Amino acid sequence: MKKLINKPENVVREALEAIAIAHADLVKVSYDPNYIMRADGPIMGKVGVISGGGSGHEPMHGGFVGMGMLDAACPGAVFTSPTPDQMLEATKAVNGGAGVLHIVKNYTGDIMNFEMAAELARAEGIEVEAVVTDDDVAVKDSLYTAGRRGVGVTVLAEKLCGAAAEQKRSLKEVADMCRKAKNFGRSMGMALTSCTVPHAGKPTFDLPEDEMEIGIGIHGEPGRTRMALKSADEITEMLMEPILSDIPYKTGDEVLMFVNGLGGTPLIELYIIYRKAQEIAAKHGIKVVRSLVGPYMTSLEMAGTSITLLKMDDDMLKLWDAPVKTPALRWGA
Amino acid sequence: MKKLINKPENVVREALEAIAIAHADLVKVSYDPNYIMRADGPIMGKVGVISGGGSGHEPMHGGFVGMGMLDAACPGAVFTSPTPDQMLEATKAVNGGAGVLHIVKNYTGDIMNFEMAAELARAEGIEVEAVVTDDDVAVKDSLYTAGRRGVGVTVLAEKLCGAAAEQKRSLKEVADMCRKAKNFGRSMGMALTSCTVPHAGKPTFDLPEDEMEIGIGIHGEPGRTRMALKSADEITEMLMEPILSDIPYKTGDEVLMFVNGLGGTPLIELYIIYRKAQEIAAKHGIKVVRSLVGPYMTSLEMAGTSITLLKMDDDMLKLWDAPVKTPALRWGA
Amino acid sequence: MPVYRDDVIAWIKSVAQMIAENSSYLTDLDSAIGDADHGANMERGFKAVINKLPEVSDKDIGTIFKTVGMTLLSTVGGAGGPLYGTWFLQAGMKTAGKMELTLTDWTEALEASLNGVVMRGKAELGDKTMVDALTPAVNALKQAIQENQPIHVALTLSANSAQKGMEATTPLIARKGRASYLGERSAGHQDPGATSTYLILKVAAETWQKSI
Amino acid sequence: MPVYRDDVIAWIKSVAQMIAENSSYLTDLDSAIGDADHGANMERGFKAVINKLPEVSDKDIGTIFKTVGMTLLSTVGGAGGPLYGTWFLQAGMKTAGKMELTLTDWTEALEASLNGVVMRGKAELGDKTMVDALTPAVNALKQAIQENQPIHVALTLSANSAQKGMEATTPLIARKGRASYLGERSAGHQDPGATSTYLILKVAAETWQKSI
Ligand SMILES: Nc1ncnc2c1ncn2[C@@H]1O[C@H](COP(=O)(O)OP(=O)(O)O)[C@@H](O)[C@H]1O
Ligand SMILES: Nc1ncnc2c1ncn2[C@@H]1O[C@H](COP(=O)(O)OP(=O)(O)O)[C@@H](O)[C@H]1O
Ligand SMILES: [Mg+2]
Ligand SMILES: [Mg+2]
Ligand SMILES: [Mg+2]
Ligand SMILES: [Mg+2]
Repeated sequence: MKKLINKPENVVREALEAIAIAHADLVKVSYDPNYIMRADGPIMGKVGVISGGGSGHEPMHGGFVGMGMLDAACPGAVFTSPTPDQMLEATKAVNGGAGVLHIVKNYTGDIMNFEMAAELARAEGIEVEAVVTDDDVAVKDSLYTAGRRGVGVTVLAEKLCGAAAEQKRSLKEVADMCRKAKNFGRSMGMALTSCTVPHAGKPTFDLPEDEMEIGIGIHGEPGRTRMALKSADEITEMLMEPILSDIPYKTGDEVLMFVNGLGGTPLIELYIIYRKAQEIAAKHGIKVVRSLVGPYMTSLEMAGTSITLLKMDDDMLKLWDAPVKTPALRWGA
Repeated sequence: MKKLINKPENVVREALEAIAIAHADLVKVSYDPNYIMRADGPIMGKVGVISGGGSGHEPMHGGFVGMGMLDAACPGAVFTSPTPDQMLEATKAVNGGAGVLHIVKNYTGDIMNFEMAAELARAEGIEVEAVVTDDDVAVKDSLYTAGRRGVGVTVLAEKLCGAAAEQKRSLKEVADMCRKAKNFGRSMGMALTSCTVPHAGKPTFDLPEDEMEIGIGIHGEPGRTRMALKSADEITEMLMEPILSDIPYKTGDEVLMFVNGLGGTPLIELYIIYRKAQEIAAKHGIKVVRSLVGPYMTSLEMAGTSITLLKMDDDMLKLWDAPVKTPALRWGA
Repeated sequence: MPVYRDDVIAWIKSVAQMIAENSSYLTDLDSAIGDADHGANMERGFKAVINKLPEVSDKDIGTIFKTVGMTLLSTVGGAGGPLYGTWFLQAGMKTAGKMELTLTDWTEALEASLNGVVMRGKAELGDKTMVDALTPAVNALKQAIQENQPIHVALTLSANSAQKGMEATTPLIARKGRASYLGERSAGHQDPGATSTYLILKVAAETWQKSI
Repeated sequence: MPVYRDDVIAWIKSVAQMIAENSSYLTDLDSAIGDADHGANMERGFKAVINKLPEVSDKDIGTIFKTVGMTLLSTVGGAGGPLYGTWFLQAGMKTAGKMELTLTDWTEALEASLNGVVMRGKAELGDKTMVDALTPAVNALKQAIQENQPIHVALTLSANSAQKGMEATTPLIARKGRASYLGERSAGHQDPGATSTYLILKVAAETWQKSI
């Protein structure tokens, strides 16, 4: 295992200590239980927006804490959902009296831990709504399974909800925006290589030099299918087809296109993917009106990419363009 | 070779086409010769600031084009300095009548190609100054060699000079700011893995599973020494020691600390490096007053990191904090 | 003879050791159909439990179980955290105030655990989860009571049933948890959570076998 | 017999082919002490030259050389681009208007190339660069003129000297170019630029051998 770490068990703690110093102008960090919250929080009268999940996906979620996006983020151990006490304390810390939205990615662990935290927070008199993102079309959806994984839409939902909360919209309205993002967004990813969980010390899976995994999850969960390596254009088609053939896209739609890097893939390759994805969207009469290209939701050092499309309306466009001031996403401020 | 590309010879062109669409609000792209320039350029009466270099280091330099930073960037083939016609055309395109600064990294190829472009631009009546960054302390400096490589300081110099130019400082003043950054900044890097140049098709070097390369260059040029893999804290010490023992740092100094990712290293690991680097600086009585942590100057998919310290004064601090609006670095706008 | 408080404490300590010894094994199982963290998660949790245990070792079994549950809840994370947390919290509620456990007490406690786990995770038998090991273990205890088996026999039967349930997860297609994302590709791998559940019950049988 | 314009064109075409065939070899040499692009750079450049060549194949040798130089300059990049660009631009200046080259013409042209390369790159003999192959090649031509050798012998002597110069770069510690960053670790590897220079001169000897 080749990693720039000290001990596996100290990875999250040490990174948090660094974030506290490197981004002291934007965020503050609480330990035991661990959470990152915006430096100027809580904001009275504003809905608090929090998220959380396993570490190893940086900058998600801690890098999205700040004005116009998240009020707090709860980092779990690497690839392990955080514990209810983290979300409970973060919820209390960001509560400005207008309620708190939990943006939860659809993983059994995240759901259960957030659920318990929400129950406890409500018992303490804080209004909490939770919205679960589940945009990964690689996973067959079914009432009888855990459903689809929450991936790229989560980042976009955090931006939109953060902006909506900044406008002092009500908890229901901010939660509605999250549901809209959830309903209007779809994603799919692929990997060229595995990642290595520090504690595990070896790659989560083996992928031969000439093969790739289509439909990979962001924790190295195997995907839909393994096949011979193809060109960037062919891979982009394999990701875009299931996204576009899923509801809700149709000719004339305006979308935000998010080409995400999984950690080990150079930015220049993400642009090559973006180029083809944009071309395919255009061929379907879908207009890309906003773009995000980069490693925003990673899987440690995994090489690969994911594409997310989010159908936008005027309100969402305005919220997307609204000022944001976080370590990883920043404009207009 | 596992890459998300089509043909090696199309990598740069396809990425440029994507950048033109994804960041159309910030930049425009010219082809044959290739350069990326800010969407609203040229700015009359403002010194133009341009840079360039081989591709494969994204977001450097194209990601730094925009208000408050570069007026144009010239991307060469992967790891290959661009050609004089690119810099000549870019220089002419950004010229607002106040002259143009070329920020050149100290590599023989970059120097010679920029030199020829400057000669040609001057022949066309444009005032051009060139400043060469050479901050890599891993390389022994000598009058009889090519000197030190230009690395991390380049990114910081581009920000400072871009802000200085935005204030309508003269060409000499903007060039002086670049020289200041060059004189006040030092860097060193290390790699855990090699990168693979698309055209070469195989890793530039082999690094056994339990070894690392200290003092690596950003093109996979071998470094100072190869040794057994160590902990993040030990590695940070090995990078900080040569930086700090080089001029110009002393107790009481205020510095900008830039922990850069080489492409394949997860952000969470960069924070672990930052944490220790910050601690070491503090132990030497050096105060970190600004921080930049992330993959800003990469070497394709190479895993590794580099640390840059830049001694700051009040003017530099104000220029650093000034608004910047580029694809990869953005605040205050 | 009943299970005394000290036996309960001995069991928890042995579980912590057993989990630590099998950490890589559990993580390997989780690599195949999950995210390679089940071993590390459980190890972290039971290490915290061991640190916490001295504070409550003079309390009743219910308090001890609740403390274990709260500790797991705030240190394990993932799916395992809330599920094993609920397991011990529910067992703690059933055994509140008790200083020793009869076979019936233990059976009722474990049944409460099972119900809690099912309520929290909504998994059904055959979904390829820890429920597939815990359910037969509880059923075996109940049957042992009906058959008037002595407690040491009942515990062994329960562990054996958990083992069979665990082994039976291998061919299943997961319908809950992270492995469900794999669809048909989840078949052919033993479930990590069912495995940790079996280890916990196996240690109960072994530890209490000696003392009772 | 002199070297005619068509011989010059044939040489350039053979160089393009030779470079393409040795692209991986040159890149491998550059991997060891550089950045693994010398082969791809030179191949891209000479491919562009081949595309450009028809436009000037009815012009004088000076124009042809200058066109090759300008094309290399705007397509090769890196250190190789300005150096080989300068090489051919300087040769083009020396041969302006000529439709054929005597041994003296060629010697003067190559000397101008060498001077241009040295002026541009500031490398000295022994710095482990293409200068180490080009210098002895020029010297061999000059000596051949003094010794009144026929042109085909002179060309062979020149190529042989370039080869020896190239081989002699192996033990050297680089003082110029990217390899210089390696310090002592650059010793033990043959310089890629000296190698491409040798290949270019070897092709000249071989191509012109046949025609003259
Ligand atoms: N809904 C559920 N109900 C019961 N058990 C579950 C459920 N989902 C997952 N599990 C169990 O949890 C185990 C995985 O635990 P762990 O790896 O710690 O969490 P995560 O899946 O979040 O990484 C699975 O092997 C399975 O036995
Ligand atoms: N200053 C110099 N003078 C002469 N030749 C040089 C000089 N610097 C480098 N070279 C030659 O250029 C070669 C490398 O070319 P290339 O790989 O194309 O460029 P780069 O080093 O920019 O990647 C070296 O092997 C060397 O022969
Ligand atoms: Mg997990
Ligand atoms: Mg190069
Ligand atoms: Mg797991
Ligand atoms: Mg090279």
